[in-house]
Amino acid sequence: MRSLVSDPGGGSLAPCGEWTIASDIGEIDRVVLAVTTLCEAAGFPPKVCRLNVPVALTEAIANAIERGNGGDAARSVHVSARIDDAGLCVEVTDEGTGFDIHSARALSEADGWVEREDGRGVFLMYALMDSVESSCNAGHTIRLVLRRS
Amino acid sequence: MRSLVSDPGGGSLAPCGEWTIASDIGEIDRVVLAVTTLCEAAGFPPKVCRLNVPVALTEAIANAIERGNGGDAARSVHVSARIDDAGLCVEVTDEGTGFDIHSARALSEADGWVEREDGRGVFLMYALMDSVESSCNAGHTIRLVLRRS
Amino acid sequence: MSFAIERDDDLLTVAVDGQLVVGNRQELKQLVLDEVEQGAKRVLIDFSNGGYIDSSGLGALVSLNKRIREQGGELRLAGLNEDLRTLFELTRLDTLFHLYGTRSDALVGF
Amino acid sequence: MSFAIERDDDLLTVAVDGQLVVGNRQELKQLVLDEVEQGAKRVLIDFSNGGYIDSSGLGALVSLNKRIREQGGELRLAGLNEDLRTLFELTRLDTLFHLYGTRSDALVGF
Ligand SMILES: Nc1ncnc2c1ncn2[C@@H]1O[C@H](COP(=O)(O)OP(=O)(O)O)[C@@H](O)[C@H]1O
Ligand SMILES: Nc1ncnc2c1ncn2[C@@H]1O[C@H](COP(=O)(O)OP(=O)(O)O)[C@@H](O)[C@H]1O
Repeated sequence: MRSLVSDPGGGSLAPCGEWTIASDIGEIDRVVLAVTTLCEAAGFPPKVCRLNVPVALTEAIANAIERGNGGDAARSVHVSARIDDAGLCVEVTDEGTGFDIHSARALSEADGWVEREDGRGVFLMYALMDSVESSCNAGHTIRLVLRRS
Repeated sequence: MRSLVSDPGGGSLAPCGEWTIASDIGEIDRVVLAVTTLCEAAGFPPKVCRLNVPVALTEAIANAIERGNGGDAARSVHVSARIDDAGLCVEVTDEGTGFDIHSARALSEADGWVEREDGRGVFLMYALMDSVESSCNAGHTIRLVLRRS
Repeated sequence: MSFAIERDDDLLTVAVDGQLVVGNRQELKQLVLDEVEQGAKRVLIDFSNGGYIDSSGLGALVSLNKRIREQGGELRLAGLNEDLRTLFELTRLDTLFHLYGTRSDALVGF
Repeated sequence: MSFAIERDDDLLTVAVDGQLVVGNRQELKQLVLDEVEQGAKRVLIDFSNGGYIDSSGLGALVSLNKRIREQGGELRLAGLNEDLRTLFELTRLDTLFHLYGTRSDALVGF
């Protein structure tokens, strides 16, 4: 269960969740279900919860596992979801080096795209979401952990 | 206000928050207050909420701003906090290239450390937290946004 | 997420229960291709209990369609709800597949 | 987060209200050094209404201590609660500063 707290910092707290999964296709569904449930609880329209969110997120995680991490189970995928007044923002991070998302989107403009078995994932993310952004990470993180006891 | 939802995905949801701030010392307090309030709500001991968490987090964010980002206000610092059954985990990410945290911690072993004006931040993080880790980021992130309307 | 199959002479009917996605599309492909190898020519996939389909699921249908045609057979899809129709329209797969309303609609002239 | 100052001849008393941290330690330093320049020799900083102190705040106290001594004065700290004492012990600053219980304790023999 989540705890109910008000935000003393001026509006930054929001329903959210984070998951780190191994690069295993079987792990996708539970994360997708969790994010979809967050969206339902936050009052997103039913069609969005049934179609847009689960499909776009499945695409992003599947690509992270298969493309970004090359299916290497030792590499992990991190998903963070956050809902605020503006909407849902989900980030899917893999351990890869990124790719040219604009070319991937433009696959749909090539002859024969409709008959292809693959090449619809990025296209669908754009079609189902309001914004899709791809970036390579850099920087430094310090992680502080405090145990409860 | 946070929403109250149960976790359909099997235990990964937890009270959490994320903040992205400019490299401005004046931004530190509100994030520290928000995280401290999360810890209070989650039942951490009073001394930990009054001392360990705010001081260690202030150090981490101040270093991210002044050292990692060199005080460049155009660069941002990202803070994410998450509390689960095991405890609190906070990550502070700057846009820098990292540093040798073990040497920074060992400053306290040098002669004259007590009389120095600086060089106590990393030491205090280790003294006040159960675990401190520094890592350089790599990888690729895809961000999906869905507006509410 | 499961598939229920019925076989009647050269007609194979598969009812999809739940999502058709990257995690189970291989299972569907294998199951249908096995039946095709054993003589199924008319393949009807019924989505009336189906959930969402992702790009891998759509890809599996495209691939099955091709393989079944190569064997001289035909694939028909039925029972797609409005969500799924949206997905087929977005990806223009409604130009590749004829989408039938109900299972019995799909059987007319099959 | 604020500082209240009282000046009585060469005695400066500063009451810290709230945290002493990277965001306000410069203000405290400036305020005290201005008074020292104007003749304050005995400086008493009272933390009885203080919150936490970070490494920058501790550094500001170390630096003030040095500057005040250089001017022939003395810095005393009073009213540190148990949290703050922990901090001074962890950083061994309890060897550099004498920590007084109350403000009046600090005034004895000052
Ligand atoms: N996370 C990722 N990391 C690296 N490359 C990716 C990633 N996601 C997508 N791609 C690239 O974009 C291409 C198109 O992706 P997509 O539209 O999902 O189609 P598919 O995965 O079916 O080929 C992929 O073939 C791959 O080259
Ligand atoms: N986020 C960071 N990025 C780069 N360098 C850092 C970072 N945090 C700390 N450092 C390095 O570690 C040293 C020690 O840090 P710290 O113990 O906080 O003392 P101070 O910041 O007071 O010098 C800093 O001087 C700096 O060189």
